[in-house]
Amino acid sequence: MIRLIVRRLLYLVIVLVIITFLTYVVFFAGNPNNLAARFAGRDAGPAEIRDAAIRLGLNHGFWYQYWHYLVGLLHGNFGLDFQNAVSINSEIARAFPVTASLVVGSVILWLLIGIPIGIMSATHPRTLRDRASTTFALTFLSVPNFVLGLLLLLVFYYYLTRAGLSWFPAAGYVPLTQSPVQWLVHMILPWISLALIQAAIYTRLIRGSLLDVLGEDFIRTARAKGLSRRTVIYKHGVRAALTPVITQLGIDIGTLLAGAFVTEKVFGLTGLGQLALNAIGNEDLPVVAAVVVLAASFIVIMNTVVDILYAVLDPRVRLA
Amino acid sequence: MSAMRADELEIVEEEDPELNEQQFESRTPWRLAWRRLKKDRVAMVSLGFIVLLILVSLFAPLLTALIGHGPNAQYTTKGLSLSGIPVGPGHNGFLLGTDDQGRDVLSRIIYGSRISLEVGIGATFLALFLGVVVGLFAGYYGGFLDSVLGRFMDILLSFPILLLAIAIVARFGPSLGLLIFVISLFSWPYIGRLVRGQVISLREREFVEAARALGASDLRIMFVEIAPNLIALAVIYATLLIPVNIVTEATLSFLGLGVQPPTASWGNMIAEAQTGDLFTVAWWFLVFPCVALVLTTLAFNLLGDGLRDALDPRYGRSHISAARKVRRAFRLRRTLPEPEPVEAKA
Amino acid sequence: MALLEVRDLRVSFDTDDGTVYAVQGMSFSVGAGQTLGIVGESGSGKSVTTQAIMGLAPGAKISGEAVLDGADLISMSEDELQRIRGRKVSLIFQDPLTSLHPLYRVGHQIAEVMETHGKVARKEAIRRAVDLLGRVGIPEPDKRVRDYPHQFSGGMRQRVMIAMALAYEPMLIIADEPTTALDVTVQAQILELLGRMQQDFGTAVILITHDLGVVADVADDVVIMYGGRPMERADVRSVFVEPHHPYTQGLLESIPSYSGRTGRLKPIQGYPPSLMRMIEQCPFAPRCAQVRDACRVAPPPLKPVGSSPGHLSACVLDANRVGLASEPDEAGRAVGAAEER
Amino acid sequence: MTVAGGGATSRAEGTDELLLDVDDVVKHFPVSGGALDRSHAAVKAVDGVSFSLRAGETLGLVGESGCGKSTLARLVTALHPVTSGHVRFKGQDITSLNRRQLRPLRRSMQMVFQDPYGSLNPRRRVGSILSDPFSVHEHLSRAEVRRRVQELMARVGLSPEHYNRFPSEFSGGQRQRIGIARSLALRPSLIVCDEPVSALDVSIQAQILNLLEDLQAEFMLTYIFIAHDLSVVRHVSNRIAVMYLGKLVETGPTEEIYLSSRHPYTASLLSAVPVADRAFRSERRERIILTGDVPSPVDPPSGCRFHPRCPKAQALCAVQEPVLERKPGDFDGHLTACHFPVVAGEALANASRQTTAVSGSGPAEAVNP
Repeated sequence: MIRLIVRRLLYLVIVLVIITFLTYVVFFAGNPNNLAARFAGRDAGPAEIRDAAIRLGLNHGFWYQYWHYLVGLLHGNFGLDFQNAVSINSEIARAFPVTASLVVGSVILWLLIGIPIGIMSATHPRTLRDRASTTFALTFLSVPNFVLGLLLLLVFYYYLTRAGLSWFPAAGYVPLTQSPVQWLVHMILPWISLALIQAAIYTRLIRGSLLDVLGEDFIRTARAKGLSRRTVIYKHGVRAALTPVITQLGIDIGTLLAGAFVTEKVFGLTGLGQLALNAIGNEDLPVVAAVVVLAASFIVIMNTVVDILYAVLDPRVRLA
Repeated sequence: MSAMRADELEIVEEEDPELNEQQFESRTPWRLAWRRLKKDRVAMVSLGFIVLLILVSLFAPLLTALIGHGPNAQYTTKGLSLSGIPVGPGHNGFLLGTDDQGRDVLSRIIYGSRISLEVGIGATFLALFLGVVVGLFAGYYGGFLDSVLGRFMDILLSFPILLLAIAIVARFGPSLGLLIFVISLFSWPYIGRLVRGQVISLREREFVEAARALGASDLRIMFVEIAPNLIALAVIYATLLIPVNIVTEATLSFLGLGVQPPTASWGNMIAEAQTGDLFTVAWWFLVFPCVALVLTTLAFNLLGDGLRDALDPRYGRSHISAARKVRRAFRLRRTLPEPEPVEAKA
Repeated sequence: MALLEVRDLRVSFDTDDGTVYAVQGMSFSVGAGQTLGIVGESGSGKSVTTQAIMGLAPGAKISGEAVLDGADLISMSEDELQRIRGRKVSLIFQDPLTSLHPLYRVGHQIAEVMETHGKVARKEAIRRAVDLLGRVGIPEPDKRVRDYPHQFSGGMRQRVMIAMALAYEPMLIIADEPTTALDVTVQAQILELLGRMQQDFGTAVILITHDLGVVADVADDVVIMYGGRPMERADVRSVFVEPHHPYTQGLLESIPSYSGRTGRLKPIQGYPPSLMRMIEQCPFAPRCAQVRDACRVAPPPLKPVGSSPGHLSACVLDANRVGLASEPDEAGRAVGAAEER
Repeated sequence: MTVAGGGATSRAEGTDELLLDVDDVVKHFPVSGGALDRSHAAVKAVDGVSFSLRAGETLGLVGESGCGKSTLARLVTALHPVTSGHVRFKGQDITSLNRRQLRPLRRSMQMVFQDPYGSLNPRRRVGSILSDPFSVHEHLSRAEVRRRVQELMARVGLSPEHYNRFPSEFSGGQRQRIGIARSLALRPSLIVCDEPVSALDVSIQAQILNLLEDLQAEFMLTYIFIAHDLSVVRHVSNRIAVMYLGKLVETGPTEEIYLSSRHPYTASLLSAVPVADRAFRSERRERIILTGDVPSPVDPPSGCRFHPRCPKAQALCAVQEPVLERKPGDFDGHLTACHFPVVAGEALANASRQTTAVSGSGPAEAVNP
């Protein structure tokens, strides 16, 4: 187990080096002087541009900047924002809770929708219920995230508000610590728009996995032992069918924590995704790099968590 | 001796008259799949829709000429009301209404389909090509090459894909070519991993060993023996990857990083509709591009689902049939295989 | 008085490609404490027969009757069958690795049977599981009860399956190719164990196998199946010493004899029939060297033959003719072939 | 070797020409767990096996799963490289050849595989599969290839018109005929049959065995016949080699092995086979039931590898590995690797009862059926 974690950490370091390197290459591929010129302002002369370049650290070569950045990372410091010269750590600290709220809420929601429908569909294959759940799944699987978000806004915000029912706000985020109720009200539409699509994926995943498991010999054994249908399906079937679900969940949480770009943009949530999008628009290299590093870490860390969970759940892995 | 032979031959010939007469010409794997697919009404409707969509995008100039409205022409008098509100569906000859600049939504959707299909299909084919080649080599040769390629794919998959795509497009400026490149760059490892897994299991099959025993070269084994067995998988996943890539293109365009206005793409049409609150009164120029996008992805997904069932029931199992269970029940595993050396390595 | 009496069992499956007529008019009986061997090649319907009776063949259309201990299993509801399975009838399957749940300890899997049927407390059930594991010859049962199936070898896993089958001391164990996936030396261990447990517990056994040798070793009575139908039924000695049905004879002749070289083997020509259509004749007729016109009219019913009581054969041939006439009836074949054109 | 027709007479007893000489071959498969894990464990699949084969004879290779017989087959046909040792085919050492050098040899060495479903590519037509040998080795016109393929199909009892069918359209027995046709195409002198009938039903099995027998007579083939079914092996072989955990424990002429086996493993293996016609004969043999399972080939027992399960094991067996040698009183060519070989009339079943305490890995039962 410890060896696994060590190996994963090593892997994380490699991934981070590659990713930050690529990010730097992408942003340095142009002429860094343009960057300095932009930050110096519209009417800046050569001296001011040079000043800006020094201030941004752009006068140093690529390797120097990259090395400097890596050293900063080792100290847990993402450096300063080009744009506003504020600490990126504090920007991230502001943005992360927004993204986390979005992800945690929608994960719970999509599991609550996806798992029961998936199980129902797998245990009643080729029935009306199965067809209905397949239709549900394939429909939402085909709806792009931003389309669903916009349609939700159109119906639940604009049309309801025009009808005099201003139940849902258009956009924005209210911290949980400030007002739990407002937090909830602001998060409901984003959660639904993210969760419906994910639930569709999970319905398919669980259905497929459970159908496979229900065809296994050990299910026949469980039935031959005279166990009830409920015990056979839930205790023997679902337990064994969870493995692919856990893998997918790990990947999804990791990826979403890195920023649910579309959902954040549609609902005006100032999470990590928005932070990154703005930074990309401004060619704010350190911020982009910071979000990229965070994102990759989330993904690798979630993969590690999944591996550990596997070992906990499956004796064949644990005792191998 | 010769009598014995003739006798055996005769028996074999008359062994199953049904097999000889009816089933013979229709039992090639592809014909079987097509026959199963034809029975799947949903998949056939989806296929029809996709064919129609391809025709529409091919003949887009002809169609818009017939409609009489170009995709980028702004009909400021005919297409907008006096207060600047877009014209609704069916008014003034605009079948699906106009957008905030007085452009024909239908014409723009027709032209948008070109972008979606170009990017969706283009990126998918590029990804398929990369994925199959890398997966084939990694899976077949194994060992060091596999470790390197496998790791590479793993690392690509642990990238925050959308974020990097966004960064690259933002840095180099959006263009259709870059879009296709970036989208395929991040989607090929999925296919690569899938193909690799499949190749690893195929590599251990006895028919590959038989080819090797005949002295066939590696390339011959890879492309004559193994590759034909990957086609079904590739077709299924291509069909399922196309809608994903179409959505990625639309998403990038929606974020302003894909196809740039005034060129119409469903993504940037939706983005334009979303800016400003005009769509709350003129819903059509938001909703129709959304509908086009959803119908297209839905059609590909439904077709992919149907193909999966038709081509290789093992992948889909969405219609787990009693036939398969019976076959399982009938099948005897009487052989006692020795542990495979590769399993021992794992 | 038979423990299980199966009469005219028919099982079919509707599939995408058509209907599979898996079993057609199967009849047999098992006496208490007896061992019945059901022998057949792949696709003969031997496994489907017992799985259908026990309600374990999903999607099967079943008719006929199977009276166990006075109650007909075919007409039972799923709930009633559930109370029979594992309590009165246990099943053992071919591959013990895939037949055991990979994520639960073997002790738990054995105890589950007792908890379900006997409302036995967990602790007591585990204690009994340890006891059972010891009786089926697993060393250090008190430790191994906490192990998972993958920690056992193939033979040991099959012992676990047997322990599980015995957990509620059933009247009947259905063993479906229990040794097919095992090595010869391990097969011998398992067959011996099964026999010993049968004596200890007084359980009847239905042994399904393709291996005539296994049947000859352990069965009291034998049913030979072909194309979904019973071809011959008799006590084990009669089947091997005076086989009546041409299929049984052909089967015995096609085995390379242990007793030394007998020269060239005499295979049954041709291939087994497709079950995708109803077979309206003797299913063996197309391959039979002694085929008659009568064989193609309707499937012949089982009727008494030979010297020993209870020896039944589903063949139109006369009892005293068969066994002597191994030369093919050329005329009969020619007629049959002509009819088929 | 000109004897035609069926029956026992067609089985060649071999000539004096030494076709194959296997000299102390070893095959270890490394066991490792990923890139960072460098453990040194290995599956000792074949661990020092020597035998030779004369042209025209049939060597039966017997053993339980995991004993290394299939691996040995792949070493002999150069499908796997050996870890050490030599395989000489027609006097040429094939273990040192590279793939290109091996290619001409492939014509005269072929294999028939076990699984009639796995050994034919499901996505290719039978005609195409059977034309492989010609397209790899010979440059023939299309029509000529087709003619030869159809000739082959007819020879193995398939209808040549089925040239364009896919493997899925054939039954298991027919597929095995296709596999045999493929191995026969280039007129090899050696065919290694790896469990060719164990996936088939009994009645089909006999058809295939007869076909193999006819082909041997017609094309002067030499067979290595691998099987776990001892009756089948006895029927086809002139000589038998018994393997246990990567080693040969006994080898000799077929009847010698079956009637007076000297190694306790061979004896128990033979006694464990349930045989239909034996059960109803007067002379019932005692049955020896071995204890425990075959140990892991990763970490085989010391000394004689059979000693933990052997009813005759003594202290020496755990320490010293026995040599494969001719035991006193045996015919030439009957070799046994055992310190305490079985003598005629010895009751092993009783011995096993006494040694229960020694082996201690489960109950030892001896039954007289």
